[in-house]
Amino acid sequence: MAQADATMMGGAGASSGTEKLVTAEGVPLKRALERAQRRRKLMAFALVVPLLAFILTVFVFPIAQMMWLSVKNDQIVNAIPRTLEELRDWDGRELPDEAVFAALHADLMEDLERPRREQATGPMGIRLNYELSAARSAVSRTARAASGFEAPYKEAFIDAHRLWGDPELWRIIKREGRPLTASYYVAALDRQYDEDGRIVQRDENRRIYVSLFGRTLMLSVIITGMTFLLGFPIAFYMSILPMRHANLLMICVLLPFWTSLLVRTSAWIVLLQQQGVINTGLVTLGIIDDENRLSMIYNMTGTIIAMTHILLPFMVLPLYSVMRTIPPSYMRAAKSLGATPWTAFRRVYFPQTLPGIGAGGVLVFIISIGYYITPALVGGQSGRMISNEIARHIQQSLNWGLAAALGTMLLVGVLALYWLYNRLVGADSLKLG
Amino acid sequence: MSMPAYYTTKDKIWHYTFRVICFAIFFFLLAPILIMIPLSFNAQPFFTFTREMLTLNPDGFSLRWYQDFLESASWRRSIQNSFLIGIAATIISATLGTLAALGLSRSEMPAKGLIMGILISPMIVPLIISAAGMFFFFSSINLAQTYLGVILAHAALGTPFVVITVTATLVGFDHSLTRAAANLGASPTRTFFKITMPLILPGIISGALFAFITSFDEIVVVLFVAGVEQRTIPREMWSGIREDISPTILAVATILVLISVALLTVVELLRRRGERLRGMSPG
Amino acid sequence: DDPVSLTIVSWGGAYTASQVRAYHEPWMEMNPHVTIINDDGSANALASLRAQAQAGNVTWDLVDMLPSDAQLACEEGIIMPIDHDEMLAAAPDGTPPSEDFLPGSLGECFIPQILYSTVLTYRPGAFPDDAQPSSIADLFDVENFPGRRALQDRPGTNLEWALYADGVDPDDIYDVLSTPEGVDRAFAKLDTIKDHIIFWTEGAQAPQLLADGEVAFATGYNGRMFDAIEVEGMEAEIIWDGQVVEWDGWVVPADGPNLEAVMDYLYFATDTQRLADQAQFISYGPARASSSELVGQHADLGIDMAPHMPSAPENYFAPIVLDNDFWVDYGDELRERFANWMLQ
Amino acid sequence: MSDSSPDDGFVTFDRVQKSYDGETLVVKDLNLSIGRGEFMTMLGPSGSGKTTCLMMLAGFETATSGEITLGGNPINSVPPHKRGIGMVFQNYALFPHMTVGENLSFPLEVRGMGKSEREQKVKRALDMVQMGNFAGRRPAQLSGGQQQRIALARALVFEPDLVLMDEPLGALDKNLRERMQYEIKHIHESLGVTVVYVTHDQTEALTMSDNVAVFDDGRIQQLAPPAVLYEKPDNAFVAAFIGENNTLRGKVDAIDGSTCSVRLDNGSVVKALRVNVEGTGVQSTLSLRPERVVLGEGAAERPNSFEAEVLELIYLGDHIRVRMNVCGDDEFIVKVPNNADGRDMKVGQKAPVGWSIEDCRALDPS
Amino acid sequence: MSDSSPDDGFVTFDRVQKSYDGETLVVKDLNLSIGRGEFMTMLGPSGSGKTTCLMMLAGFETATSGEITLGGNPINSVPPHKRGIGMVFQNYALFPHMTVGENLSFPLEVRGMGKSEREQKVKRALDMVQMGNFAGRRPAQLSGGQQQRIALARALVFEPDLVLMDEPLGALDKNLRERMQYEIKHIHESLGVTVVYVTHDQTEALTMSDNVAVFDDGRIQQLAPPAVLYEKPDNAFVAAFIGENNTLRGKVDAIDGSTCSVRLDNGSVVKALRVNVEGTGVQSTLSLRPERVVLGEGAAERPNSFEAEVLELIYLGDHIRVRMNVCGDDEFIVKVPNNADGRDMKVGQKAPVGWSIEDCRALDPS
Ligand SMILES: Nc1ncnc2c1ncn2[C@@H]1O[C@H](COP(=O)(O)OP(=O)(O)OP(=O)(O)O)[C@@H](O)[C@H]1O
Ligand SMILES: Nc1ncnc2c1ncn2[C@@H]1O[C@H](COP(=O)(O)OP(=O)(O)OP(=O)(O)O)[C@@H](O)[C@H]1O
Ligand SMILES: [Mg+2]
Ligand SMILES: [Mg+2]
Repeated sequence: MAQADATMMGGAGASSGTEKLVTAEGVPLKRALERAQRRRKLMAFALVVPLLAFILTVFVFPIAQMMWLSVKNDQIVNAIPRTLEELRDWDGRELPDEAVFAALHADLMEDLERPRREQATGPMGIRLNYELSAARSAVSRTARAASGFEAPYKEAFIDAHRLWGDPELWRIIKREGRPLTASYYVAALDRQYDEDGRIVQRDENRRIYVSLFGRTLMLSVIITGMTFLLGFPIAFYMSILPMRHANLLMICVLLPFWTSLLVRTSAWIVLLQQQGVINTGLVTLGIIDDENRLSMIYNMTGTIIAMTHILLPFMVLPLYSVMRTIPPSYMRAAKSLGATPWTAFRRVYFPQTLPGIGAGGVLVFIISIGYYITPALVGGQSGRMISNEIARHIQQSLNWGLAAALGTMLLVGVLALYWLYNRLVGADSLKLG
Repeated sequence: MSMPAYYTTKDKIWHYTFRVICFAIFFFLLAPILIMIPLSFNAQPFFTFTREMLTLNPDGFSLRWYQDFLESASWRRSIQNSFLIGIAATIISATLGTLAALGLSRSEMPAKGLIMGILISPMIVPLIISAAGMFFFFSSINLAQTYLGVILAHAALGTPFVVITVTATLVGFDHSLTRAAANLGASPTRTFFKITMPLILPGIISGALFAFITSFDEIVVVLFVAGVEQRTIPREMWSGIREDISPTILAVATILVLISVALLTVVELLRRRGERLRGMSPG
Repeated sequence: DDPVSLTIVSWGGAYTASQVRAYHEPWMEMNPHVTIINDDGSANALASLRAQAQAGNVTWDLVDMLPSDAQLACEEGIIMPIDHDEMLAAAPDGTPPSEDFLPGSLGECFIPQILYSTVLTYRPGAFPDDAQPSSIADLFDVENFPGRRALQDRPGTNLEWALYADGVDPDDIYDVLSTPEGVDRAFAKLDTIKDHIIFWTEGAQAPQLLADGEVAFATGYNGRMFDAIEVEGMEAEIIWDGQVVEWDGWVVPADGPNLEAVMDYLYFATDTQRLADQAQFISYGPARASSSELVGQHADLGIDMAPHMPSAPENYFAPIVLDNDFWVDYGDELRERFANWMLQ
Repeated sequence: MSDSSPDDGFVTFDRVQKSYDGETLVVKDLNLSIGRGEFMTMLGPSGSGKTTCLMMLAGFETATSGEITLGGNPINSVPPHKRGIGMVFQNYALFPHMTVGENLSFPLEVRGMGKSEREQKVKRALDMVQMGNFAGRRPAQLSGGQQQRIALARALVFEPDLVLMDEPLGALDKNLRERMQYEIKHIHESLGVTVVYVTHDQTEALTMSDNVAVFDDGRIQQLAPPAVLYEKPDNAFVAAFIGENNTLRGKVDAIDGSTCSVRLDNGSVVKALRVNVEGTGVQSTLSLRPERVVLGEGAAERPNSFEAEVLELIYLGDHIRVRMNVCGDDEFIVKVPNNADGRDMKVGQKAPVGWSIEDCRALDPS
Repeated sequence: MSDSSPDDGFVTFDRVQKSYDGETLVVKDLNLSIGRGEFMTMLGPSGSGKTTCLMMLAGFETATSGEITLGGNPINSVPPHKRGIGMVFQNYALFPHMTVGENLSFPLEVRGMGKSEREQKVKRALDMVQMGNFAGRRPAQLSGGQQQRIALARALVFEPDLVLMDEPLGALDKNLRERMQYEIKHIHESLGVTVVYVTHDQTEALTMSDNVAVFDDGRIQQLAPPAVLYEKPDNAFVAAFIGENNTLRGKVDAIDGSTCSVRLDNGSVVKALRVNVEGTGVQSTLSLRPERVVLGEGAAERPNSFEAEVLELIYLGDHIRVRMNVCGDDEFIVKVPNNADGRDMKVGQKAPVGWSIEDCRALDPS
């Protein structure tokens, strides 16, 4: 019978470390292997493709498209191309000269000829108003009257609206007369452009987003901390119970998870408000008196309590699934080595739950940082979060560019956090019971 | 659990304190649900316990909100919508998610980390951003305010749950079983339907339930993407809360909680069955 | 006629219900081939309209919205300009619509329907019988009228009231508010009650907060307050002093799918009788002068509706008429300032 | 073989019983005394209660009744972390988030030992198991055998008087296992520590122990040094469990002092040592080691001698197992050393077999 | 022992190589031919590539280069489910959601066999492994040994010509394992099927196989029937891996035909069989089975004879392992049968040891 003869081998094996490995036929080993693996790779990939394509089209692409809005800026370019041309050499100090006003008049006149749906001055006015209050009425009023203007146009425009005499408006037109802009991001960071085009802080009483981001971050940290404080003991308790009992308690965790968010939020209103169940109970028991009922809702406390409740399952599930897999022999080993139960817990058990804490913490933090409904209902003034502001800009103030800028910043933050988590712990540890 | 003989008084106190703390937390979890159920029988149109209710006077209780709910066409339609959208979205996400999980759990899957990241992004991206993105996108391709639009949106939101649970199930899946099936002469398709699928079914079902609940309880995307025709239960509750806060939503919620309990029981039974099949003793 | 279905967007709840009973039902009786779908998307109507227009896929036929939103939409060209005299019915006495509709209510693309107001309401039980509040100034007087106040979480109404309570004449309020000093003055006044405020967002929250006893004062829409007090028996009183009045009405999306039917509906639904009918179901005042005399009793309660109208003479003694142009121009800036103030 | 002089009673189990569920006793009336410095092995089939005994001793389970003492003092009311017993767990239970050094340092740290002393002791312990260079590694970076050594070092580093080991070598392959057996035995001898060792591998038990307690069904079936266990099993269970064994069944015909005659089912009569036989007429199991059977020349001279047929020859390297038919038993095994004598046997060949009386033990019937 | 007459080449591996990562070869140039009806065992340490070979044969891995044929036809491009090879997996891989009957019926079903025929074949297969009454049970309700039999039955029920078994007995305890070895061997003989069997237990390999391929480091080190493997190892690895072995190291002094003299490090000269020695002056490893060493009387007469000291006695029931110092080697093991002769040895005692030339093989140095 053939015995493995080790003499003639295509360089495979020990001969030299640096030389490329080849198979007996002389094909490089890597390539031969790749050929054999390609089919399997394709098979695996083919299974993922449908979902990947689906998520990319209905989810990733729309978000990318939305993010595009945060830099898209064609309203002014579309409306007054000639004016912008004339403004090119303007120094930005004195009022522009007559030629610019004449060009603006020509632009407005041309716009008036277009069918109403395609008229570009309306959107331009709205766009300019984001930067300067009353700019919208300056544009719309003038556009309506422009057909009656005679040269010299400068006076006519300034007569029609005082803002045309304000170099600030012209600076804005010049600055925003480009197809892409950073000004939404500037605004989202509570900054603005000054007369020289530098980016400076806004008036103190108009700064909101940075502190709102800060508040959102702080609330998310607190909520994550609370869910951890409440989630850890019960996850631990469930993990030391026999399966049967643990699953019963698991239903207690999942039941609120599966009850409508709106209902839970309303229920918290019933419980927490000044005339609510808890306050009334405390008054009846004589713990507090009627005048000093606790205010636990329509403020930060309310947001924290309701959101902690809502997000607690997201902490408990990964924690529990990690704790279940920690064999009891570690604690026993620690005790047999002389550690008190507390030391054994602190030094041996707790560190091993860190992946679960990481998964739960990241999940809760990410969800809470983008939360919207509950803060809107129970947050009052101090419990609102950045998402409420994004929603308001999309739905009410219609400043979609600013909404997109705020959303992009939030998204980038969340993705960075997730990436970090993935690096440190690994996304595979994300489990749900 | 009996306590060992060496426990000191301090140990015993801690032993009981810990349990008390745990039960307090469980109570915290259940409190809103416990409060909601009696209030749904309130005879008054407010969210407060009336004096009659507190004294257990039968006049304080009524079924009027249940009646309200059952008689209201818009509630009925919203229930139909919720189930229609939820089930359709769940079918899409369960199918695509299971397929993807099968691919992802193969060792030769290229760029696993990146793809996994993309696939579970609907769970990671703040809802408001997803909703806004879909709102703009669906408006531009005539999908806004259509059933298809809402279903696709919810399917996208539900897939991460399916991918995660099925992938986790597959980690414990014994791949020598599929090899054994191939070895015994079964084609890959046959192997999937006769061997793999029955064994990972508990994972698929629990992922699908997560996906279903995600759709069933989703409000933000619905607010942005759905039209009046596609109103779901949460959307109906939302207008209830905006318009006039009536205990009807509590009646609806109570009914839904009962459904949840039923579903959870099903999941638990399935899990036990799955473990029995895999030869572990049911815990 | 081919079956047609109209999607009409409004505010939902009791308000939509009043439109259904006053307009939709009688009109559909006359036009059996038409069905009306009610969408309560008015709160975000402008966003949706813009999105629909940009997508070139307009699915809405008729939208109920506020005049400030209508003005923006009109400038963006996403709703139709209206020739009121051409398109709408004259008054029974032949007065053309442009004269019959109350002064200042018509807009380039806007057909007014009702006049509503934001009013101050209080819980009598919160104060001693001999010291009940009666004016906007009392809202800002925490000394004599302690208790929490529920205000809407936006600058509109709140800033106007702050100046009014600070002694500015209702007619001058917007001039003052156009100046930085005026804005500072308004916020300074608001500062005095800041610690006593609970903000509400959604319309139903205000009466709920009053009913739950959470607050002593609440601002709110007068129709909703009427409903809570008269229909559901909530204990509360309305203060008509300084009521902030505003119109609400129809706009027609440009390129809507069923323009002909919409025009027919509008002609019917905005005539003198129909506007008066709506007041049977909700306590908002009709936008036509000729409708006022026809306002009758509440359809279900049988109480006289006239005294509950914002426009009733005994209520209309110190109105502040909301200036939409002002809010369109300065709204963004003031909202930012207000948000900043709330955060402090 | 045992060269320790046990001062009986360093660890004692006194009528200990244990039930987990209140219905069945997992440990039934256990009495056991382990001397200081002794290497004591608990051997038994799966589920016989070995781990349970160890856990009661370590304090992780409480005895349902009875008393356990350590160094003369009852330990029921001493919590596990104060018992000062080292323990090697079956899966090693090395703390995965600590390095090897930190694992070893842990028991010293919780005893409040100073840093330099700790380092010195850790180093000495690592050297003892020849893992001096591995202090910085994590357990996951070690092979099974290396992990095992670290677990051993950790259990010994705080110098306990008593070390418990629960199937510490169960997961290792044969070569590694043998090397580790040797090392453990070596450490036991050089440190003089008392070891209670659990295994279900009889070779391991025989090789390593001073005394072996054979467990079955929650009871100690026999407690004796290895040689006694093998040579003089008290009952059929021990005989069958320890080593290979031929069993012949029959009825006791006659008893003559310490020997007896047993009539097998096919009528042959075998003379055997009377060990566990109540009287004549009862059923008995005869136990006979394969290597004590003489095959071929010399067989006829033994007190028991029969004609046998070779059924199968199994080559095992150092010896050949011969399956034969003896007295109607088809599974009768004889071990023949693999040297000149054994090499030319054939299947079907007839040959005489024989054995002496003292090698054949008449035991209880089961 | 081998009584099959292999028609060479039912299964062949022709210069097969395999790499998983493109960097290291796990199987290096494998040439192997297995005859029809042969019981062929692959034996080797963990990680030596045994499972990989089996998986390539079954079609679950593709060879990186080289060709595998089955019945003369290359099978590289035949998908696993069309190869018609039965396989018993290490963990059995019984389908947990099917009953035993359904498990057995599965391969027949996918072959489109009719119901009644299926039932009949399943019944016959179950009877063959003596599990006729268990058709309705689920795998989880069976013990390890029973599961093993079902796995075997399932691999055989569709009557493949070739059955692969990957450490099928690895998880069973010793007694069960021995019984199953016997049953598998029995079934192989009665069905005449070709078996490729993987194990890392040398006893198992020696007991069961017609031929054993000893694997190490991705190569076949020796392919031979068991007796040849044990008696005449080709190299030091095989000598060390199969059976227990004493190794003595030294330099070749002189070569005399088929024998040679090796001078050990302590100066002693040993005469040995020349097996794998290139010439005089090179290093060599001498390999000597412990049971071939004669201790005490008779030792002096052997061609190699030395004075030795007893260092340790290890009692192992049927024999005693004596660790001695021989020619400066402290780890020299001699096996003494546990009978009258062996019983009265003492540690420290001196005694002569000796062995014959043909029992001592001079191999390559490693
Ligand atoms: N925590 C427990 N709860 C209930 N029964 C238990 C528990 N631990 C062990 N048992 C039961 O007690 C009996 C003895 O178990 P034990 O672990 O002591 O056996 P063992 O001799 O160590 O076996 P093995 O060799 O398999 O480890 C078994 O029947 C087992 O099922
Ligand atoms: N899927 C795989 N990917 C990468 N390397 C692998 C894979 N499977 C096995 N190997 C490597 O190939 C080598 C041979 O593995 P193989 O499983 O064939 O060994 P084996 O002889 O069966 O060992 P054992 O007795 O432990 O089962 C090992 O070094 C192993 O780490
Ligand atoms: Mg055990
Ligand atoms: Mg293997």
